[in-house]
Amino acid sequence: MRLLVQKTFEAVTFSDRANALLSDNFWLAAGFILLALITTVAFISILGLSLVYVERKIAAHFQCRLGPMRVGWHGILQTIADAIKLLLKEDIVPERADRILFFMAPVLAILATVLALMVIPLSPSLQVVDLNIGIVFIAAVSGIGVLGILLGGWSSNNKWSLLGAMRAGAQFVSYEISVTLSLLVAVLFAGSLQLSEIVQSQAAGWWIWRGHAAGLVAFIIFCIASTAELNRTPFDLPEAESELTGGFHTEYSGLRFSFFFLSEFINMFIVAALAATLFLGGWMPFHIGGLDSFNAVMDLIPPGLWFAGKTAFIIFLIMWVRWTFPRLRVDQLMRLEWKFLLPLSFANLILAACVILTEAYFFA
Amino acid sequence: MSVTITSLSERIRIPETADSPLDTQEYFINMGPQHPATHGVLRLMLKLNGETVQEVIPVLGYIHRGIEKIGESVNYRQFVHLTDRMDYLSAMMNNWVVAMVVEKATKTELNDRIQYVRTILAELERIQSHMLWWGVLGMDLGAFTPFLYGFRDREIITDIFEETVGCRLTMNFIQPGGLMADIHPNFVKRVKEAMTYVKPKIDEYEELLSGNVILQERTRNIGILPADEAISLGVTGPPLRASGVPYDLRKVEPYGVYDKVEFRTAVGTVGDCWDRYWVRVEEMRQSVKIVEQLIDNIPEGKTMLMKPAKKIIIPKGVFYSNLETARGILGILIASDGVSDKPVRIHMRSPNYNNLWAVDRISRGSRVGDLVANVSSLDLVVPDIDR
Amino acid sequence: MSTSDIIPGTPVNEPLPQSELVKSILALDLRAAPYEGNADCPAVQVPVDGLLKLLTKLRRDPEFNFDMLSSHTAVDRLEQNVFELVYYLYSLTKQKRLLVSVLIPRDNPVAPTCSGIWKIAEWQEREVYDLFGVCYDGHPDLRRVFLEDDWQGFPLRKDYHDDFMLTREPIES
Amino acid sequence: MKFFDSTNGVIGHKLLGELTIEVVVAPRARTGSAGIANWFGYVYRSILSLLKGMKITLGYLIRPSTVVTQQYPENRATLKMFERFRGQLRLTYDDNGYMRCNGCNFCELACPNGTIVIKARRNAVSNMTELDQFIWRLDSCTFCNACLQACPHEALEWSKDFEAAVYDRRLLVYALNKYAGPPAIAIKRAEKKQENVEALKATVDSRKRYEGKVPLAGVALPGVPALEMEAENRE
Repeated sequence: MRLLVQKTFEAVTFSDRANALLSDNFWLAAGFILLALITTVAFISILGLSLVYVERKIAAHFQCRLGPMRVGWHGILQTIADAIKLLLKEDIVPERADRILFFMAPVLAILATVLALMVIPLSPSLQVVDLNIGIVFIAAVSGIGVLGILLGGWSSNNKWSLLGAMRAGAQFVSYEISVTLSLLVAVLFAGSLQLSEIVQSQAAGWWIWRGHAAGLVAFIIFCIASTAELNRTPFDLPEAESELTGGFHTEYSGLRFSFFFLSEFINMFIVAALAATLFLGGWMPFHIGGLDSFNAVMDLIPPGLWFAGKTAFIIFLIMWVRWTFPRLRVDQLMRLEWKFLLPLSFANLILAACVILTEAYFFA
Repeated sequence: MSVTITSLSERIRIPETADSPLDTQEYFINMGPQHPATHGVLRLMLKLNGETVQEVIPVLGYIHRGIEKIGESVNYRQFVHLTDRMDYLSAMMNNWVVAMVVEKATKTELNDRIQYVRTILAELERIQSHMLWWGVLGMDLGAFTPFLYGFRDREIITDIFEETVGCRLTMNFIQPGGLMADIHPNFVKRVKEAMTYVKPKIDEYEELLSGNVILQERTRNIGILPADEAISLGVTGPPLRASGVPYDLRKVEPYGVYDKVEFRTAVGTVGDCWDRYWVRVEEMRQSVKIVEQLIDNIPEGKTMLMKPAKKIIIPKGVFYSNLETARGILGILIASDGVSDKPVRIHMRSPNYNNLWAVDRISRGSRVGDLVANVSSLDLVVPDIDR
Repeated sequence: MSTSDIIPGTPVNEPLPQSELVKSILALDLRAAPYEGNADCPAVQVPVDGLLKLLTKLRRDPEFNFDMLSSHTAVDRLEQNVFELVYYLYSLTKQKRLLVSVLIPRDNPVAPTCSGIWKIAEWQEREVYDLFGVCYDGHPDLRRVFLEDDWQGFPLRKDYHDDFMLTREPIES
Repeated sequence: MKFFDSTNGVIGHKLLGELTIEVVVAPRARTGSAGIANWFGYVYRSILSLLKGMKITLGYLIRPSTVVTQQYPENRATLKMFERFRGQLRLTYDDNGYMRCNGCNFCELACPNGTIVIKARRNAVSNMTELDQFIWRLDSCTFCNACLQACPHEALEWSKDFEAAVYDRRLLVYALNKYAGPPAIAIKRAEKKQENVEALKATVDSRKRYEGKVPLAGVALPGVPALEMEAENRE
């Protein structure tokens, strides 16, 4: 028994722990998985709610407003009230909608989100599953999210929704390339597809500066392209409130809408977490080569906090951009990707390869 | 006689020519009456091919209140308050045009105080209207923040109105024969404060939106309206000036005290969305300049020359007068029988109704996103279209 | 308002002296006549069949160059049993305004369209059709603007009445 | 480096027919159409312009003093309307509690919407018309101020109360006078002449004032019980 407990605690990820338990007792493992599931659902809900709250507050202060102030201290319970409202709302299905697809679409959207969340190392000992093909997995499941949006727009039997869905399809397919290419840069640097190993590889310095310009450019491209994948201004064309009245989710209400909404915010977290993991060292503390005392102080901050801080910074950046810029037009969006970001990504990939071949890292 | 009356359903019928289901087909889509980008109840039937606009058919009447019909059963003084509800962002100018035509018909000479105050109020109204428009344009293009900045700064000016008039939006302040009341003692001070507040804000608008590459890309060479077509389409106001025609009634036929102030007319070169955008931003600056020139020199005098207890009777005939509101030329036609204190016919030539039809011309062949920018750059106020 | 006197300063009804503009239009010999009523700007009157010719001339002739139709509407003269169609023309280059007035019978309200001369006329005429029922001959798209397509009657006519017209309920005390 | 050489526009003159008009001509942004160097310049300027916008919004974020939101129901105590604010119509009363309105009907005639209905009666003592009931319909009032303008006795004023929302339209029909009877001016005249003062004062009939949130004539409405006080006045 003691061996089992030890084995369970030594394991890094949820899945390893479940495996360790499974080798001994099926029911124990089942219980653990159930617990893990509940924790994950709770984590996603709380994360989503707090992100919504933070976004509303930050947006308000960008706009000289106060934001929610009524429910709880400084409106801290506002999103919970909103969530309850959404859950209690009448569920409306358009008369001639494709019902099965209409019900499936939000589930697909949230599914993709949850799956992608699984592989992100939140701290050295907090990760659901550490796949050795983590990056590929993320690139793959984020495609399911597009499917959800496409189906949602198609099945609503609304021309505006369809327009939004078509825009979403085109946009996702295009920007997926840039995202993947910039992910590849990090993979090249780390020499691994496993996210935990990518984090470990940044012990000597984060890729954003260790990889010279290549790391920085890849980081920026990743941020831009994934903002486009998130449907956020300036790339919120699939929603485009002032053009398409809400785009693909025009016809959704209540619980189904909240699925789309939640997945959007969790996706933002995933993107920020990925950017932090790949380019900002994940949970690695900030180290400067040679300054040992400084590094020791930095090590005192727990890795989970490092990760949270970096993620929060990128989330703030995404919000900041959203609440400042107008939206691009659909053809300009395509032009930005195919004529600007894509060539740049390729060039950057080659540059990264050169950096690696010459081993000209900083802090080598 | 070849008079044929058509209907909307005939207009939007698509001939079924597509034999193969794989053919692309044009389709009609309703933009409005409840659509975020049409600012009220404007309904545009869009004929689209994919996302390319083939034709725009405006469908009106959702807020038609028959102001012209009501006008035939109220007297001139009572009619003024109805005009507030047409173009509610230029309520002051709408009041003024009624006062203007009544004064013209009864040959009432106004003193300088009335003229100064009217001019200042109209220019303040123009500034706040353009501020709101600026914010709304930002929102239509997807940036929500300018919307709130515009509203925030507009509030300073509506506060001035509230202090002097008592209302923020529907004023009913400029009456035939003068003003409803004298200006508030704080008026001059507050206007000066507001002008010092507004000037840096306009520069900030330029920094936030005008210089922004996304706005540039969204507006430059979009919705080009050549000058000759603009004139033929009856477009007036900033859209006409953006096409390069320096036609500003404040310059061409100065009313109020516009002949005593120095200001420049903002004109564009191409007539695209960007020119329309810039002309309005520049008009805000020019309006600030006008107000600053006038605010220190308001002369003394009576503010009401027609006793409210007496009926206003206009001589028999047809009278027309017009002025430049924030959106273009607002004209008013009054046909009077010379006996009654109520008009036989009252017609408002509203700037928005005439500007609206340019949407079809400038949006054909562009994307839905450009259409939104076009509608926004024309700055339509729907109650003024429908009246 | 017990006193129903006219405000002091109101002039007695006097026609405007004929301006140069009106004189030169009358000289065109296009059946234009000086405006019979009282107007506050240069005004002419034409019979309905001479309207299009006059307007085309006024638009195209560089001497006049009325390039903008600033306003077009109708006035219901019920006692004379006519509609008066009013065209306010404006010349941007000469900054001159002109009123052209046409009388058409109420029982057969047909007038030629001038949407070929000014594009905006198409929609201003639609408004007049919608509210007065004046039919424009040759109009490309004559249909209701504000009211529904199946609306009965033309609301701005003086004799218009429908059951939905607002009457205020008496107040109980 | 800017998008424009100057956002201020180019000052010049333009001809409109024979009229010379002083104009400012809109600037055009420099585009990156020709040449690779131009294109890089365009990209650089674009990024700069985006950063400039972000600087402005960040400036507001880090300065909480720029927040303009008013916390409305909480700030009721300090919220002060402007003195000319058109809130709700009220009758004015003199120091002795007599109203200035003598039921002359001018406001009713001036009202464009038929919002004001005046019921007048003849005083038994002085044989002059006086106000019986002043009915104001907030539901059709457009706050155009015509009644105040028309009133020769300054008998009307606007209260600064702006919270007039109710759940039923019928609640918006107000009766403004608290009594039916001689106006202040008649009382004053009688006091001056020293005749019939008491008899005149005796003609004052109390009227229930409805100044908001009270049903018309006290009838019961869904959620609003019938008014007991009304029963005696109800006919």
